[in-house]
Amino acid sequence: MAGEVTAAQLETWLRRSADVLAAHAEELTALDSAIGDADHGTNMARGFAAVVAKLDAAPADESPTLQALLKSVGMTLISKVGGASGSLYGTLFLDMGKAAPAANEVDADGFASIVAAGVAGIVGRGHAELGDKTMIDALDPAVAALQDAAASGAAPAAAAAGAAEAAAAGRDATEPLVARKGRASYLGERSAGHIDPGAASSALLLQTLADTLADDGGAGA
Amino acid sequence: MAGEVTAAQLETWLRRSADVLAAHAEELTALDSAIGDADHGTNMARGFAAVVAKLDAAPADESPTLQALLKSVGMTLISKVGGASGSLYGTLFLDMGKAAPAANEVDADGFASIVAAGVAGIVGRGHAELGDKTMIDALDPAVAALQDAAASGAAPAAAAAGAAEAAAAGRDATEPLVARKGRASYLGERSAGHIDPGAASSALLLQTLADTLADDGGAGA
Amino acid sequence: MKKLINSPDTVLADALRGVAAAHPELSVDIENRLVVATEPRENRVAVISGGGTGHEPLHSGFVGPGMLDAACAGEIFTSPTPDQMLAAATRVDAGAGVLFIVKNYTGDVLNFEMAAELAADEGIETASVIVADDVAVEDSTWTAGRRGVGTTVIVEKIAGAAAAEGRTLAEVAAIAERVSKAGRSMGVALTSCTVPAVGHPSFDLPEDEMEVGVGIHGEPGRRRVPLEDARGIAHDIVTAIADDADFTGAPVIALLSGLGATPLIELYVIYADIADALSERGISVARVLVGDYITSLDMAGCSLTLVKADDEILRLWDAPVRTTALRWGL
Amino acid sequence: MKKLINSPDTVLADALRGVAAAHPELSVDIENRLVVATEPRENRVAVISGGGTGHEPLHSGFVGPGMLDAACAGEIFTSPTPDQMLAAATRVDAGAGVLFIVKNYTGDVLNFEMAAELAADEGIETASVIVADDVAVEDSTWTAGRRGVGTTVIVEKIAGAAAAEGRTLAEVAAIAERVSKAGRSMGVALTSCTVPAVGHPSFDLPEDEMEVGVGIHGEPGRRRVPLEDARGIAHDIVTAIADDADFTGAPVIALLSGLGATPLIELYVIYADIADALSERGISVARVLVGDYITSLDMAGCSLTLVKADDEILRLWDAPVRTTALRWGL
Ligand SMILES: Nc1ncnc2c1ncn2[C@@H]1O[C@H](COP(=O)(O)OP(=O)(O)O)[C@@H](O)[C@H]1O
Ligand SMILES: Nc1ncnc2c1ncn2[C@@H]1O[C@H](COP(=O)(O)OP(=O)(O)O)[C@@H](O)[C@H]1O
Ligand SMILES: [Mg+2]
Ligand SMILES: [Mg+2]
Ligand SMILES: [Mg+2]
Ligand SMILES: [Mg+2]
Repeated sequence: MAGEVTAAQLETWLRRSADVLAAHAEELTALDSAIGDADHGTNMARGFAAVVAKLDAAPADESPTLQALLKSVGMTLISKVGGASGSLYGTLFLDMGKAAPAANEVDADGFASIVAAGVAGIVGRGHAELGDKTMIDALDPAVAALQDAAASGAAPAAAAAGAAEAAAAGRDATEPLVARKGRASYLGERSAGHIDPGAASSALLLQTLADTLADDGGAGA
Repeated sequence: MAGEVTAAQLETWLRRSADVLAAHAEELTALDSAIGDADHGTNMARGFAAVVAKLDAAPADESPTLQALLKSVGMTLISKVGGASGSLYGTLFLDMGKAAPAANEVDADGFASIVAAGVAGIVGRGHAELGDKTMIDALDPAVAALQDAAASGAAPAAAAAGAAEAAAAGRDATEPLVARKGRASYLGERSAGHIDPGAASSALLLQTLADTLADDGGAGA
Repeated sequence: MKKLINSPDTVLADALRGVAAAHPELSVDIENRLVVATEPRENRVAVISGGGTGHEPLHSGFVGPGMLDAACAGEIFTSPTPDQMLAAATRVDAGAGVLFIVKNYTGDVLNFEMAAELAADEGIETASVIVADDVAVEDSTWTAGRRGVGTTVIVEKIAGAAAAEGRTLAEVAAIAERVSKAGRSMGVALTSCTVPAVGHPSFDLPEDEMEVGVGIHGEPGRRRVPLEDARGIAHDIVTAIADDADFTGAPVIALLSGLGATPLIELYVIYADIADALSERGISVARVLVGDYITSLDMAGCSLTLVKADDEILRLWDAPVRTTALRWGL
Repeated sequence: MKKLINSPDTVLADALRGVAAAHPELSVDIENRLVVATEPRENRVAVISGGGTGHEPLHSGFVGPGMLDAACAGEIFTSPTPDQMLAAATRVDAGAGVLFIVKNYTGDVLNFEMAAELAADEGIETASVIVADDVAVEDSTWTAGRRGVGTTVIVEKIAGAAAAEGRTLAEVAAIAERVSKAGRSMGVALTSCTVPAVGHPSFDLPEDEMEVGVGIHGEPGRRRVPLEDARGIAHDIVTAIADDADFTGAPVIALLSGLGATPLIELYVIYADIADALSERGISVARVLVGDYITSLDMAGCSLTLVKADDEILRLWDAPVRTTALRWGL
């Protein structure tokens, strides 16, 4: 079982993410104040609170498939977040859901493919490339780390830890960049010198995933 | 000649008043901020600047009669000051003009009557009584002082000095009063504890008159 | 002080130039500081108002067919002068006389009084209606009475409509008087205004306090209290107004005005609570305006005006109007 | 932070309740955060816009006959979501299709894109026009392009008028596109706005500085410079706009909007200088709006929009419109 990612783990991840995003909302909004419109933290906290509300409302006895869970999260984010991040994170989860099996668990390799499909969905919508100073700068290296780890036979927890590290590095790397996508791009050169808020929220999500799988993996190992 | 008030002296008075009011504009406006609408200083300075402009524009060789001078000042104040003080000070000078002779000078007694007529004009328009916390609280005692001094044979300069003192006392006496006329009356009890701006400008006008006649009286005595 | 101006001395003249440039359908007399409607009046009563500048769109924004024939602009927060009013009356009198709509401030009252005397000398018949609707001020015959505020807008609309119908001066004055008497207002300030010539706020209002019953020139109101939420403020205002006069049993015209620096979204937020408070009291609103109609330079806050109407007043309210700030049916 | 609100979380819902209470002629869907016109559409094209809240009267103030059929309101400064847009499209589509008017922000663009896909799934034909008129932003195909600001108001009016004439979706989209391309805007902030959920100003602007080219969400602009007088600011804005596109040789529609906390009198003061600057450059203004049309919460400052028009655009501009913020001929 240590080699699988389960729907229950992802649900825990989503609930913990809601707490983490709420705790970091001010910080994310402050980043968005500098080069955007001061709403990213509020947007993410609102969206994930809605995800938790929907999870709470679901019948406790039925556990959803990965596919159903991820799609439902995507729909919720799309209809509750708004802004660029709403459609992009919404697409992330929707497209993860489309790539996920109608099953309760998936192995590390399969999980990496699911995340890769979701991130590809973001790129398909937003057309951002690595270095454009967006969430892609955190997500793209995270996907690569997940895939590499899975290919070398790592367990999901270890793979997620590596992905979280890669995402954090990608987030930090956005600081000197001049934004070429999203609201920050309107600033031109003035966007340099600030971390991208979407990259920061992506790094938080991945760190929370790593923490969740580590706790669970630790317990179940 | 020490016993007469001349049109030339009044012209000097008006010019000096313009300077005095400009110098005290901020102070008068601050008084009006407390219990009114923060414009009394600006209003008076603007009005007397217009009076000076009109005096400057008059042909230098013709010296106007007291009547013509005072009426012209009244008209200028009415059309340039606005607000309560514009119509009231305008009426003061208009009615002084109506009471003044078509001559270049008048004795202390006559001058007192002229001022009394002007102040009566203010009362006729504004219906303020002594103690209502208005310019009347400065002007009414000043008229009484002028009339008393003239009756006891004082020279205009001395009479004006007494009137200025009476006006200053009247101004100070407005501080504890609750306003019953003008904009300050809207405050009810909250108008107490502040000097009335119109009483303050009246006291300045009378002090400037006293100063003008003293200088001139001193020089000519 | 941060303002879009050139100099405190030229605010009024510059603003009038701007009105002239933006609205070719109006005639702006910069010399006399008048904004005049250009439509022919053909022997009907003319309606004039005026007052200190700083309350825009009041009064110049209400000049045009169906409302004012002319507005006289005073300096900032300072009533205009009789010669301006006379110039306006001379321009717009079509032989049927002129109604002056006057907010109850000593300066305005005295200057319009003088103007009426001057107009009489020139053979122009005038009548005046004085608006004194601010419930924040305790009413008393021993003082100058109440301040005139938001009801003025509604009096101007109704008087203009009555004049457009061809009523006589006495009739127009009578209905204007009726509307004036039927109106009550109160305002709340969250911040002070800053008079350009003064350069700093007229009063200090700490970050956690508000002034209930503020005047439109920044005059202190009923009391200084801790800042409340929209629902609390709505309750305060509605209570003050509805305790002062009975607004039940007849259709009411409601006017919620920003004070100059309040965004429209906040006005709608508080209007939701005002509507609740009114309906709790059984007051039924037939017509509503929400926006900036009578302001106090850059003050943040709002004022509410209620006018108890009837079928005739509503009909005149609904009559066509074409001004820069109020327009329908034309 | 001093605002007429109940809580930062309820601003949007409360404001929509207020719109519903004040304007019974509009249908307000609080659940989907929509303001919808109630007039029958009878097989004509429907026009929808939407965006983050905080720019009022944009967009909800422009809903009504002759302009928008529906406005979708997002959270403050946050684009609305595809499901709202779909709900709006479903409500107002009369079989002739729906035009989406979208300001060029990634969030708005992506969400309207998704909505168009969802609408297609439901058999509703849509077209979109994107407004990207802010000259403060350097144009580049490598980035998200320019921000969409004041031209949106004019696109909404013209598109609404074209739809009212019974034109096809392709035709309505084409003229909306033409107007969008013909418009340029720039704004100047004297103070920052404060987002309710944030509670403090979005940026620091010292007492003696201004932000030239500010965005309507408080985004930094071209440069931070010492505060200028109205004439200087007018010159800066007109120069930036007129250097970006040629506005001579055709009638121009000019829109001078306050940013939310700027009193009308200041707008007229600077409009006088703008009019001078325009006529110096040989730009001839055929139609003008001065007031609050596209705002940024409680920001002080203004933005100017110019649209190069022609007889057809002017005719559609003059066509009757009845919304809460723009009304004539009805
Ligand atoms: N085209 C894009 N592709 C990928 N990510 C994007 C794109 N545009 C914006 N983003 C991300 O969205 C974040 C902003 O999200 P948010 O503030 O919630 O939305 P908005 O910009 O609409 O206010 C940015 O920090 C960036 O990471
Ligand atoms: N009815 C009145 N009679 C006499 N003086 C009055 C009356 N009303 C107001 N005043 C005087 O006018 C002064 C205010 O003048 P000013 O500030 O220039 O006009 P406004 O009140 O119109 O702004 C008050 O301080 C008071 O002395
Ligand atoms: Mg943002
Ligand atoms: Mg005053
Ligand atoms: Mg005054
Ligand atoms: Mg946003």
